[in-house]
Amino acid sequence: MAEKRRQFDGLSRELIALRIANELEDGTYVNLGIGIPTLVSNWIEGRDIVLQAEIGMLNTGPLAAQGQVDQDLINASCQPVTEMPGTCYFSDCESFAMIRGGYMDVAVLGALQVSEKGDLAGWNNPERGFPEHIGNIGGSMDLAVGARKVIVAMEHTTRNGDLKIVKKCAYPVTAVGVVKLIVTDLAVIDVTDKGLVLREVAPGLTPEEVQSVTEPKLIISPDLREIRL
Amino acid sequence: MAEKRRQFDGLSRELIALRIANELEDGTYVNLGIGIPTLVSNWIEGRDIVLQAEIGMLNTGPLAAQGQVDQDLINASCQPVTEMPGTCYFSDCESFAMIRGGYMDVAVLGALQVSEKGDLAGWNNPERGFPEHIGNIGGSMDLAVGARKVIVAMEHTTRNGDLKIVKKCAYPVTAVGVVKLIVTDLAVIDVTDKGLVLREVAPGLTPEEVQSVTEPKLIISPDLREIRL
Amino acid sequence: MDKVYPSLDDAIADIPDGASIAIGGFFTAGTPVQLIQALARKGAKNLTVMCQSMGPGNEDITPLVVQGQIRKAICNYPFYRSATRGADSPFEKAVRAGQVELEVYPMGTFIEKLRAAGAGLAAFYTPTGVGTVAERGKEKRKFNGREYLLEVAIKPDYAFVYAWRGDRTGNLTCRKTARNYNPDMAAAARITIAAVEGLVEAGELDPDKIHIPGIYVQRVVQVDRPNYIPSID
Amino acid sequence: MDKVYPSLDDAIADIPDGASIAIGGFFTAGTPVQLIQALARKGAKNLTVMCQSMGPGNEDITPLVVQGQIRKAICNYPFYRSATRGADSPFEKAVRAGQVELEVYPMGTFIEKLRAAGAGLAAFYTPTGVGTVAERGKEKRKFNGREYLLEVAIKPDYAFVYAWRGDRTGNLTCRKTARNYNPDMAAAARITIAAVEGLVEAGELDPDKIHIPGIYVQRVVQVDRPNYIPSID
Repeated sequence: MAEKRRQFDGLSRELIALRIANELEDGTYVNLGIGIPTLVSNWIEGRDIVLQAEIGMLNTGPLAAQGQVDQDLINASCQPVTEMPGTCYFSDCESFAMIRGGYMDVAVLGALQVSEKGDLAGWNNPERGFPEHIGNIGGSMDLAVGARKVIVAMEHTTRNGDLKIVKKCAYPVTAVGVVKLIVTDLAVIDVTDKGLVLREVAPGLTPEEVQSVTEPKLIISPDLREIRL
Repeated sequence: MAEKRRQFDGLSRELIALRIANELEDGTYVNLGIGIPTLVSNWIEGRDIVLQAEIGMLNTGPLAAQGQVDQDLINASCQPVTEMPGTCYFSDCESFAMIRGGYMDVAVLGALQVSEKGDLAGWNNPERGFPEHIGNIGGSMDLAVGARKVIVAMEHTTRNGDLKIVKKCAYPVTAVGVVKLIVTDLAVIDVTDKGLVLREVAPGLTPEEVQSVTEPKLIISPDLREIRL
Repeated sequence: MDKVYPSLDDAIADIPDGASIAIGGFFTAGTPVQLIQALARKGAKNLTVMCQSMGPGNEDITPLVVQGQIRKAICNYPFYRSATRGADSPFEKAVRAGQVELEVYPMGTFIEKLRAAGAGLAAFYTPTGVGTVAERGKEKRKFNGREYLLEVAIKPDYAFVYAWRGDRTGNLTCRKTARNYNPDMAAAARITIAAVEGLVEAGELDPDKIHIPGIYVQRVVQVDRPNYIPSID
Repeated sequence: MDKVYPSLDDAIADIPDGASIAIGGFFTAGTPVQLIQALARKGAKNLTVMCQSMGPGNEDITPLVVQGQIRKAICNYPFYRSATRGADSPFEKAVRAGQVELEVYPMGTFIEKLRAAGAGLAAFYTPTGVGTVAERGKEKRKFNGREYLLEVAIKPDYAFVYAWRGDRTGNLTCRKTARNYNPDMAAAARITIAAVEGLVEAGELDPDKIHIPGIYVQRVVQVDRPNYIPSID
């Protein structure tokens, strides 16, 4: 049996992050999840965007350089980070009050699967072999439900080529109908009431190629273009 | 028609407060309500008792002297107070979380009426002529429900001689079955499952005289004595 | 994000008739009096106000009552203790005359309802008020053998808050008992307007001593420290 | 009230078999590792622990698992992200073998359940988890057209918390992101034991910068600052 693998080459993880950074508006409060989302922070330096960390911090600065690590100053991915002018700290309970209370303009989250209705499955990979109700929920369910806009940052398919943009999530969902935008290595896709709208494709790819690795039928935007970076 | 008035002379308001101060144990956290309860603070200086103020303060110090008034430092009765070593400030929301959460060892509250079952009516005097659901509830309901022990500090009857210790409260209640001890100008009374137990009487008074201004039948404690100050 | 507004009047300019406004402060401490005064100048009508007191220790609210700006008050300590002083109070008169609707909650329930709104929670079960008139119209339910009342969140359109220090991005530090309702009201409201005694640059406040994170604050105005004489008789 | 205990072992001496213990800290930050180590020395069994992580960034908890002290874990981030590293983890093995019961909540729900216990509230309605497996066995109810889940309070017998500074009366000041779960766990528990880096006299802490009021803390022990290298792969 031939080994399955990804079919197309697209943007690197760093460029997925850049494409999302370009989508963020100035003057907003943003939470970045574990994985590709965290990389977005590399692209917003100097911009008027405030990052929140679930652990209880606003105005999270860049990762701490070697030798500057303070064990009392980490982000929600357990990475040593730094302070900025205007940083403030608060409790985890306050942090989630803030998240559920609708104060995150945007949450950028990773995903295992996204459905055409905007359902997000990201917290529990059944391949680990645990019962479906246990796993690393972390703050993902609160963020997915609380943020005004949820952007998913992920690779378009798994390493084995399995589809991640699906009609219905097979994996346990994080939240229902919350995803507004999907940015992958291959495409930028809006989740709308009418279905998934393909807005941008990676350089060198055709909409048909993107459709071939996307389970739901894509609506081609009349303004379809190459991914802008 | 002859003017009605109080029938017996008993302890002053200050001495009611002193009697209650003697009832408090060291190492406890105590909240004092408006009126006679506030006077208890005059009798506990130097003792290991921490006063909480609903506004959001622990270790509330004595009233501020003239010239020392800080408008940002008041108790829940709007009196300027002072700091102590170990004072800390918090929000009103936290303050009531603390109160409902069972952290007050004792709340000393005033009352308009107390029933033989320990019901407390203290927040709404119908004589003001408002509908029964509006009035200055303030923090009284939370304190009455949250404190481990509620002590009522009041005069035994109204100025007109109307009874305040009654079979059933006619006034809107603050909480049901919460009062454990009643200290008045005339008596110290325990509220027990069996009824009201007269434990101490004011100097010069007989139990019969106290009973004559108390609606429910008093059980006379076998250890009945004069109020100890 | 520079949230500083040039004046009190600018900061409240968009408040429409019919708005609901939570006003911080506990009697004299931490009350944003200058914002209340600006609201009286502006004259928006048909307002719902949520605050501790409708007069005692908070006389600056009286002009709103006298000018007929308030349709409904939600509070926990509305009246003067003295019946005589109360009889002269415009708010008491307006309540008696049915010109202002008054909703009263226990203090802890009042601020917890606002906190719930800010925290994205719909409702909570509290033991406070069981067996009292506070029960009226509310669901009562037992948990572990004890009775609790269901209280739903209240979300104001605006909050007026007061702080000792504030930076341009809206981070606020309160002082002593002037903190009181301000943090939870700031979190509850859609738009929070902060009156600050000392306006500083981002980075000047101790980040471990910020009582109101800037995310909750949309507008900041510098004001003079108001002068109070604490009294509520 | 002097709440200082002479040693870690004294401070936890009365923890019985079957106790429930909330443990503060978020990965490496603000975790009271020395108290966890003392609990491992003591060897109390049949425990319920409530904490963020059962291994990742919190390896000090592993001896409790290896020694079979834990009957049940309530947390939100139990496992290593790496399946390989997870396969070697004593906690994952114990869960797979059915030796430890595991209850997982969304992070916000987890700490809000503890906060509710400390605040004397029985339960609350949260939008988090609607439509997911977190719904299972829970009441779902609509408020203003949106669905919410009923979550009940969790009250631990003990809490282990960590603070940068603490005074003898139990007032605690935390530092940066090491605050995290510590304040709400301290409030939730019947008995809170605080490990503090710097023990000071009452009055030495800034009263506007106390994150955990002393009333929530029953025991204080001075400890050395633990040395962590943040990592959770």
